[in-house]
Amino acid sequence: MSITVLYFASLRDAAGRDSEQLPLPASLRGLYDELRARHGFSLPAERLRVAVDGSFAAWDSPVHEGSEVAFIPPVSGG
Amino acid sequence: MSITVLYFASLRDAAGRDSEQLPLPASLRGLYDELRARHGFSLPAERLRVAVDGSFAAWDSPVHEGSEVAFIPPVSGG
Amino acid sequence: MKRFAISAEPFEIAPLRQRLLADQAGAYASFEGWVRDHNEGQAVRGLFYESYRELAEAEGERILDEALQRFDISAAACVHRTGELAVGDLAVWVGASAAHRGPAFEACRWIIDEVKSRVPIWKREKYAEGEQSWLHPEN
Amino acid sequence: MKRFAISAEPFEIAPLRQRLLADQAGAYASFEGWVRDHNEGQAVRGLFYESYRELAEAEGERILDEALQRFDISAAACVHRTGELAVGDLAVWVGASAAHRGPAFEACRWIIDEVKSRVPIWKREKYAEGEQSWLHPEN
Repeated sequence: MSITVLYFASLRDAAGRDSEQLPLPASLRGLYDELRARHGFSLPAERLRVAVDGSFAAWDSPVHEGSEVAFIPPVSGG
Repeated sequence: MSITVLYFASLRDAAGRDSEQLPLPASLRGLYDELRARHGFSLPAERLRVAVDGSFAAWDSPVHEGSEVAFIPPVSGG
Repeated sequence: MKRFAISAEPFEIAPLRQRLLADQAGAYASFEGWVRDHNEGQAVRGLFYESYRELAEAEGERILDEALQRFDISAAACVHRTGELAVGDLAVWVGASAAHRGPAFEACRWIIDEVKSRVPIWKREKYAEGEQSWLHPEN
Repeated sequence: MKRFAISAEPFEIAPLRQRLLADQAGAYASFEGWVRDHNEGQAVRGLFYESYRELAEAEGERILDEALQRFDISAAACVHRTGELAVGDLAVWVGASAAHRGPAFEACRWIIDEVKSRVPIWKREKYAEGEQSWLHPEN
């Protein structure tokens, strides 16, 4: 039972990787808080959006076996 | 004692010429009203601007010997 | 180098845009007016632009000077065609560069609005039915 | 044909603009973002854009769909670079065509604003002093 988490920008630098496989979490919010503690992410969850399987999702969306989860730091394109 | 009057757009079509030499008029407004009657211009002076020697001018500007006067119909560039 | 020009021939945008590029400019807004196939419900075959060139160029430069005063932009330019134009032809181009996008957009919009209301250029439309008419807008 | 694209390589504007030309369109507004030599007081040597490509392209298409609903325009498109860019390089282009200039300008401005706030693309600036930093704006 696992999911893939993708990291971008400052989260990738802090995590030292593009992605990792993790056990299926109880919630997206709990997952982020755990990863923030583990990797030392400076951004609180309030400043991020979350995407599941290539679409933006609500923080209380369910996570399924095999899902691809990405935490989206504030964007700076343009 | 003469001036040159330039005609553009619908005024040129109505006058049937680009320009003409005319005696020095007493005023720009009087000149336009006279030309309007002669050439059948449909536009009243209130809808025109006037230029003297290549610059926009007030309707009560003096006209001098040799001046180039143009009556400017509402513009439609762009 | 003049920033406002009347062109009796088709013109290329690329070199005009190139002159607005600058290392301090991060934003470039441009506007192009093309000949449409209709106006106010009538089918249009093409049009003819006439200008009072001397006055048009002087007034165009004045508009660009004013834009540089009013907006926080690096540079701006405008070229307007005269002569016979077919549907799809480029009639007017405006470009403005700035450090930030707000002033670039605002200046570009302001310049085309001023050009359309102040510069002595007149449009005669040729309708599909064969008639022609000069446009002398109210207001 | 996709209307929003992420490009890992430099791209040409001319063919993108060409696709927006249409006989019923009389107005074309465009925006280009170039890499500036400074940001918030710091000298910038260049920058690196990273995207979450799948999500960025989906969100970009959504923005263009919304623009076509919100504004009376004929067509709109946007391309955003990723990868290493030097000062003066083109980072993003937006174009919108319409019958009239108001909607063309408004849609173009709205699209670039939405792209900057919603599309998952991140900028890392390289400063003249040799440091780098990711920009995660507070908005």
